[in-house]
Amino acid sequence: MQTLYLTLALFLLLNLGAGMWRVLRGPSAADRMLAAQLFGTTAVAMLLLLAQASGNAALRDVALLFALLAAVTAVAFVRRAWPETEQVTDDDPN
Amino acid sequence: MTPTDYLAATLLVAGALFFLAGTVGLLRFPDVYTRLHALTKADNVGLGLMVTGLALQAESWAVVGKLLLIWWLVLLAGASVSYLIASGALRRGIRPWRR
Amino acid sequence: MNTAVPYALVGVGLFALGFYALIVHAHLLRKILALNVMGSGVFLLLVALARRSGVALPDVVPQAMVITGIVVAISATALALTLMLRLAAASGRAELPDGRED
Amino acid sequence: MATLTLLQSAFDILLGAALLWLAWRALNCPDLFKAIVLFVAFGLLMALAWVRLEAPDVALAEAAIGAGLTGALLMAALARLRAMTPDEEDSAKRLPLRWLPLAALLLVATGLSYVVLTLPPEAAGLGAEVATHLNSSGVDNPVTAVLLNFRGYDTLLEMVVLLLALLGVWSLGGPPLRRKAAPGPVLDTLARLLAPLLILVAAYLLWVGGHAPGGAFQAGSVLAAAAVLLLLAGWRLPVALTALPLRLTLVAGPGIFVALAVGTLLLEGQLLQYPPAQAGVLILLLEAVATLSIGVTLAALFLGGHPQNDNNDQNNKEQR
Repeated sequence: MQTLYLTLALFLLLNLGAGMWRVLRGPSAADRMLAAQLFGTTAVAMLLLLAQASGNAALRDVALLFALLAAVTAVAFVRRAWPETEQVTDDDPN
Repeated sequence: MTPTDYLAATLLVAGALFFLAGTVGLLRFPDVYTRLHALTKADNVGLGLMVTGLALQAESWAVVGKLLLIWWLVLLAGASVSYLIASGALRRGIRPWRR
Repeated sequence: MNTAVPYALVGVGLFALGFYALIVHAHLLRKILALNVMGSGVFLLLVALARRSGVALPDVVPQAMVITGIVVAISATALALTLMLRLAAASGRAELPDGRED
Repeated sequence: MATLTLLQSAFDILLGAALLWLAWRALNCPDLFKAIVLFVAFGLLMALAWVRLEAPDVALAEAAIGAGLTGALLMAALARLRAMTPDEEDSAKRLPLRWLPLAALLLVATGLSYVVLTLPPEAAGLGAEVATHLNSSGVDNPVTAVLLNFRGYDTLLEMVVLLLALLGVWSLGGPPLRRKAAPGPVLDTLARLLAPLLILVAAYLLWVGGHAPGGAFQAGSVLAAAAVLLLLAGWRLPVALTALPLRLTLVAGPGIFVALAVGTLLLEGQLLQYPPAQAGVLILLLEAVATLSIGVTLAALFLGGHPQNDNNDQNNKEQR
């Protein structure tokens, strides 16, 4: 089971790395914020896996904090930093 | 490995696959609304499956409770934030994608 | 070679990256981010070096210092951001005068 | 076992590379908002690094501050900056001798790395000392013991630093940015649900800090996050509380620390040397008051200007 936990944690870290591309690419500020939100959820899952793998219960508290605070940055973005006029046109060639 | 272990392992792997689906959606979907849809749904289900798998292995009910609380919090934050982002994007005139 | 050494090297790398950005970027918000990255590098180095022996009794004094440091870093960041905003309000630019344009 | 070690090394190396890459991009991409988002992600990964270094206390502090407060602080500052200077993009002026600092820093990094790699494998730390005296400290968590007992003066001065930073912000800051837009039902509900939970978790961290990872700093940061969330959702302190009660809360932390320091100096003959029998109770009391002060100070730092300027003309909430 140890191996599985760590493999999955590694897999999620790779996942997170792939999500980084969206932060860099955008195109809109909302996209970047969204990807950061993904990081929070993924980090929670990773911490829970690591907690089970290492038997260190305190890591669940770290995951709890992530889950609680994930919203704060996003709310700060929506309420403060999001410009009223988004200059970027959201056209993705994909 | 007991049957419970196998079940837990299956749930964990399934959860990880949902995370993968969420990331693929984030990278490949055409606009902010579809990406929101991919991320919030897939990741929250993925985390739910992982939490269930880990809860099967948990050493006490307190741990199960904490795991469920964490999942509930992520659901709450994810749902609220995706609503806020989507309505904000609409208000700013980002048009939803049409084929 | 154990877990701690790679993180200590990452700490060194972060410090250097932050320092470089602190020098070359003119925008003050970027400088504040750079200072924070430098700080994170130092914190990482401190804790990783204290842990490198990997014995049963890790040294917790650096950990305690780093916790203090994290809280001090955010309060310093808040003060620096306010100074930046004040400067921007006074001069219209969030950059330090560099003497070349006068 | 070999697979496990390999997996762990792979995780560490990937995490380290991601940290360096995120820092590089955050510091060098032209768009400031992108830089902030990348920096928030960087803080998130830093918390994972602390976990891997088996420093869960630090991971908790980083999770509360790096993942929550720093991002909110930077976003609010960027918004105010944009309101003042429309062309906020970082022009990244070409320095004539750009390669010179690069070369110098490469040299420094190489030298430091060499030192790190050639250090003797055994760290000459204070781990054993802490373990020996842990029994007489009044708590079971060594990090809390160091922060509030063995090196309590660090924490005392740290509280003073927080207060000084806030005084600086208050004396500099103009009136804070005010959003007239109503928070809307979703944000309002979220804040109403999350804020009590955050306060509850802060209390839990404060209590758990005595015997497991947690403590006043982490609890204070979570408390501040609760306040920041409420501020973002449009709540404001009632005017009656912004004058004396707020100031008293702000100085309560450093105040009780100084009182205890003087008291122990007079009674025990040494600064912050608690009598072992009462140490546990004293530390808990100290931590509780410090948590409150840290939380309120950090929240006030987020708000920027003095709250009295902000709501001279308002009641409990922003106009809806």
